Amino acid sequence: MKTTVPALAAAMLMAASPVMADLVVPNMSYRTGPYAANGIPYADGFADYFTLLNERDGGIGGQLIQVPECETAYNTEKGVECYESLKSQDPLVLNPLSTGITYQLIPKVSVDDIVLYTPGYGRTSAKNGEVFEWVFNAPANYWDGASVAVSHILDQEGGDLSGKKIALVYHNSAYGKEPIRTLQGLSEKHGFDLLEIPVDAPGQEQKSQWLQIRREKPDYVIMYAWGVMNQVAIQEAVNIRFPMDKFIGIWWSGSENDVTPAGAGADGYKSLTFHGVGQDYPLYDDLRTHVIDAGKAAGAGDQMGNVIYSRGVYAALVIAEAIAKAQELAGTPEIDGAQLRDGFEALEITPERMAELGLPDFGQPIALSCDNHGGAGLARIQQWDAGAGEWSLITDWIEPDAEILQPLIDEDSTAYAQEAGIEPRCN
Amino acid sequence: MIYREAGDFKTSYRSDGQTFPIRLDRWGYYAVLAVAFGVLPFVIDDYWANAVFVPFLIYAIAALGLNILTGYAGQVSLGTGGFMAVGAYAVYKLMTAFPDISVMIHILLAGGITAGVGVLFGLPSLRIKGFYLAVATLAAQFFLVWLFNKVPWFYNNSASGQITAPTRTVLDIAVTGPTATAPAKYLTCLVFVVALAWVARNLTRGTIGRKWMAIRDMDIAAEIIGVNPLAAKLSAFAVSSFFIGIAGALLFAVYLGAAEVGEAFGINKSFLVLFMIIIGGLGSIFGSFAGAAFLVLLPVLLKNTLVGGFGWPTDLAAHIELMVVGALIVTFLIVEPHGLARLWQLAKEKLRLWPFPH
Amino acid sequence: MDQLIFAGEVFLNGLMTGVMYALVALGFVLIFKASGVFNYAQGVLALFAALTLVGIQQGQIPFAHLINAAFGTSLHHFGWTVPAVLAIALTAGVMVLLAFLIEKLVLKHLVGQEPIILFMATIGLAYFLEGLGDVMWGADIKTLDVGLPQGISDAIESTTANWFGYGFFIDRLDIWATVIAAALVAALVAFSQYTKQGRAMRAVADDHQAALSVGISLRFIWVMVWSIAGFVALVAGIMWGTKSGVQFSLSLIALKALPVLMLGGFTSIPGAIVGGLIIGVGEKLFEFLIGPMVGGATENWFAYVLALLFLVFRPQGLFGERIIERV
Amino acid sequence: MNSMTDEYVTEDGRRIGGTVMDLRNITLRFGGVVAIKDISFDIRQGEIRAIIGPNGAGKSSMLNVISGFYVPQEGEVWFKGYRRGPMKPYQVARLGIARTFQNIALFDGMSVLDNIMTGRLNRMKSGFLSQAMWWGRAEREEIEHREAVEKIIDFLEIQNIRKTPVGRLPYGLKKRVELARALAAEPQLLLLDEPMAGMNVEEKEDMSRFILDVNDEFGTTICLIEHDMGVVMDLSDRVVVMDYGRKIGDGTPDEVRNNQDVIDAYLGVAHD
Repeated sequence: MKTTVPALAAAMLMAASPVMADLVVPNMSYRTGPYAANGIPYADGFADYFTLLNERDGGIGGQLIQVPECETAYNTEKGVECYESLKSQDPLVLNPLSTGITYQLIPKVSVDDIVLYTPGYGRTSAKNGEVFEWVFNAPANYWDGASVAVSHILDQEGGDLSGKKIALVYHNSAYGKEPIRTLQGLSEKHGFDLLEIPVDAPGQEQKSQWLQIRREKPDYVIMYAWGVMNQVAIQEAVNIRFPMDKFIGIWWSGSENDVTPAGAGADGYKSLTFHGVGQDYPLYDDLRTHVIDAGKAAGAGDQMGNVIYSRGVYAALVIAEAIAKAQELAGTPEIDGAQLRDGFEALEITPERMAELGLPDFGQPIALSCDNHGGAGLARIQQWDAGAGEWSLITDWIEPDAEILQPLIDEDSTAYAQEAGIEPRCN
Repeated sequence: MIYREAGDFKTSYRSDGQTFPIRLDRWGYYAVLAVAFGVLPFVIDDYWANAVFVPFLIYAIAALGLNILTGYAGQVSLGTGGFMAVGAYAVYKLMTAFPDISVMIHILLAGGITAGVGVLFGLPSLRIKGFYLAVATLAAQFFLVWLFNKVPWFYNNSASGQITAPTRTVLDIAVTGPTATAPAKYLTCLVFVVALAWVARNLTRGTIGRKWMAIRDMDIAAEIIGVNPLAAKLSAFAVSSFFIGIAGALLFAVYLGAAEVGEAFGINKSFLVLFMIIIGGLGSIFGSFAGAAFLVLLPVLLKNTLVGGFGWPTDLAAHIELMVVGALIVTFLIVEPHGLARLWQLAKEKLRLWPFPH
Repeated sequence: MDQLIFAGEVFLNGLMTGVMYALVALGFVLIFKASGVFNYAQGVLALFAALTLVGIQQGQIPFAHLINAAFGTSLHHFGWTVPAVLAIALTAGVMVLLAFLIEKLVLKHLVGQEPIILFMATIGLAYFLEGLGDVMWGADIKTLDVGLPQGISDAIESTTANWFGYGFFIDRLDIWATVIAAALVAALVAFSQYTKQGRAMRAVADDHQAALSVGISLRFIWVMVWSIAGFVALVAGIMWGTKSGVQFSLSLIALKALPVLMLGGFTSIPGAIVGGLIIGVGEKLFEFLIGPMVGGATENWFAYVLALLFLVFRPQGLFGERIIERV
Repeated sequence: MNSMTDEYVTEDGRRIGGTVMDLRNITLRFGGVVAIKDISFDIRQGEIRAIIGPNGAGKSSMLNVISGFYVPQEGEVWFKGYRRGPMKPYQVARLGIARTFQNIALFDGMSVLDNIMTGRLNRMKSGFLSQAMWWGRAEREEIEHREAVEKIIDFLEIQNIRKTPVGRLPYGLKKRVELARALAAEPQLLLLDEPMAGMNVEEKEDMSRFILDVNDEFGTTICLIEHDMGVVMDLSDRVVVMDYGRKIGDGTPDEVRNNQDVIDAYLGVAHD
């Protein structure tokens, strides 16, 4: 133990350095490890948007936004280290892009007064703001996704799914298991058979699963995958000639990375999304001018317009709007975590506001409240065009089935409230 | 000149057999304990506790456990992650099923349950040796992770399979859950570390330890002089798994607070703990601590140097960290296969003779 | 009846998967036979080879990220692309260089150490190479295309449809992998039987001391064997990389090869192949027959448990020699 | 000589008792190879019994049968008046049989002291908890046995190396440590597998003296295998001669020395 003393001293020196008055919105990223391919564009988009605000607008409400980056490698222990080292910089909000790290941080942020914003991932029942005071998962969550996918299938089948078979191919982890209960509920309601097919991480080898799909001939496949599992699944689906337009991925299974390795075969593959696609938005021109061309991009600058990059931008945008709202409510630009929580709870992003921000028709209207931390949960379907190499939106916003979801959310959040001894608020 | 044995005569076999035969070592040990219990809890902050000390202490327990099995009894195991998962899930089930019983007892029981599982997976060691056994222990690793992921009973039917540690107190101070303070977590782990290190030391210096080492050094000869290989190997698996189970329980309940089996207890955990004992020193209690400290601190140091100091991108730092860890392992194996513990010992021997080296 | 036909399809696909496993296991066996090193880094070698291949093909500048970070430049590509064949040849060259460096920097210094120490050294090597691969070529996912076909084989589907009324699915990539693996094994056998270097390699595998005493350079043999293993890793990397893209997870295929080795024995090339096939078929059939009863996703552990049970009853593996203990 | 149970006193005043170990019609095969064929002989209390024979005669296999490492396909092993069933080697050790090895089988990672202490493992009775706490019995026992071991260390004159790891010792000393480990078990029957192999004359003399002293002072029954005829004839009370897995002679050194079969075997007369 004696040898460690000088090393400790050195580390202490390093860890204690950053102190600042700016608003701190850390970027908990993973540019390494098994999910780096998806982590890189997200982190780039997230950081680039704040860089744009700083460069173009001088920050938010005159306050520059600091975006210290911390590498989690999608690893919960590194996540803890990041959390602790970021905590000393007084962050307002965290967005760890990992369901595992989210679960770990949920109890902690409520003690440390930090907002946890987990758009499209994390703990679904955190939508219930009465129990999860500090967690926001607007505009959509995993269960919304499953429900929207089924709604889309209903739409395709003319509103009747009785006797149909839908397979769920899922990453055999906390994340992948999320939609099971929703789908079970929906299967009862609409009378379709649900076939659950787990794939163990990393998902390099899925022959068994796809042979099973080939044998059992489900009418639709819904997929909750991440990392290499996405590419392999899409490739295997192409291999067995599963009709691509009946193969629907959650939004984490719908980036360019996932479909390009399968080449032309992936044409027609569908996935959910809760934001627009492509670069055809005024905001991207600003990003190019003020960030990429100015040499201030977080990454190599080659990820722009990519689905996951856009999602990073969108997450940053929602946070920025909430910060602005919080500043307005607090009457000061220098807000703290609690004030940001209030900002989130009063957050309203209208279509007009999105257009104003340079992203017309990019996202759904968001209106949050004390008890609703999850928004409306709308999503759209995007489809891959392998020839053009781009995604296109093929539906309008689809609503999830609140009748199925709300009881599940209440049940899960109540269970958590009991386990953790939380008194419901908002009354 | 002060550090030597001269004038420190042993007048009984009892004093000859003590843990720190040299007086200065003894003092050093008491000083470390005094600082650990008397000073650190009052100065430690969240970052130091959660990023450095708590993981260090927990990994030290795991490394002690694996060192008993691999370093003392010579059975290489790559199932550490799986056994830690047993400890974690056992403590979770106990904590939620019997909330009125002290969490300290739960943690000990979790170790006991893991010991049982360890014995079960240790049975093949009678027939399978060397790295065949190492690979065979991977069966435990993968099977256990699958099991905890698959059977909802283990995670109380939660929607996602995540387990979250509820708040539990010892003497009215929260030691698990979000309200546990840094000193409370640190002290909880410290108590376990000190107690278990003491047990490890006692076991390895006595009859059981000699049986383990005899099996390690030459199993056939050991059997012929009267060591029952089954009992020796299984006792090593049991004790080792007990330690590792406690480490897993602490890792989940005190350190992480929430865990998902595939991610928190994957095969990387097995390798990490194995690296700790290689770098620290096989068959050495001190080595287990040194290795754990080294591999917990190294990434923190590298990150703070490369990212904080040089302003390099975080991903580059992470890649370089991999290279450095890999290179260090190879270097250690080449230069000093007995690890930091031997380097420390050599340094002490030099010091003992200083300033007259011959 | 249907179940039986399905099982037939699963069996065939298991065989094909088994070939892919055997391909990785082969690299392990080669190195173990010649140098007694259980090379855990074999999987990472495959990743490294595939990364290098894609990097060369696409004209990436190695270490661009590091250089950019250190000197504030913004390099990434040379701006040319290299044809697949040439890129494969260049990558093979890199693998030889790597073999040379590994011998020089690592193995040479570990001669005479216990096998378990050597094993652990290769785990260290695996970490190092993983980091090196990422630093050299970046951690983003890369598409590997050297012109191998993929997708269902129509010929087999229509033939089996005629026979059984159910068309079997066989991936063309798997057929190619089988052909290439067979060619690779044939080439290796020919090399070890008919060339001077090959005979020297076998001599070393049989008896280190004796081989040394007749003037065979151990170091040369080691470099050669690691080069060959690097080449085998390249082939495995191409196959697996074509399937799933080149990325970090590729290195995890080593974990699939370990039970194959336990089953087949560490020293037997036929063992690696037969072991690969048994594991491939076994895990697929188990997932097909038992998987639905226990909730599926059994493939990660099944191979290990199978190998473990097998070893308990036959500790020397499938083709290993019986161990007689003496004092 | 003919009566199994007659006690007698040797010329140098040692008391030789009844039969301790009785081997009856032992046959041992490895696959198709017959290592030992139908051999019977006995070992008596307090005597030094030698097994000699040319290379490959099956001496080591015989010793391994006695120590329980090999289980013969045919024949009976009687120890202290009871027939010994098939046993694990460690169970045999607990009956009071200790041995040394032809190729030294010490525990290289442990110190000389710890190696010798392993010889007393079977006499230590403290429970697991007591050891884990190092409390009560465990500590008392450790000290008691340490005292016993120190006596052996004194006896074999290896005091100055007791804390040295055995891996660092020269060959002759390792042999001595191995003997110490076997003696530490206070065996009723001590098996020595070529105790003097590879030693120079001086070391052999030392070792011979230790063997005689062990037999004399502790009254330990010794069965040894040795190549060096001269040494064997000087040391032992009775000698079994083996060749090609068969017993070709059995008796006092003088009897054996004059046995024609033995002379042929050692002079290398061709077998038919």
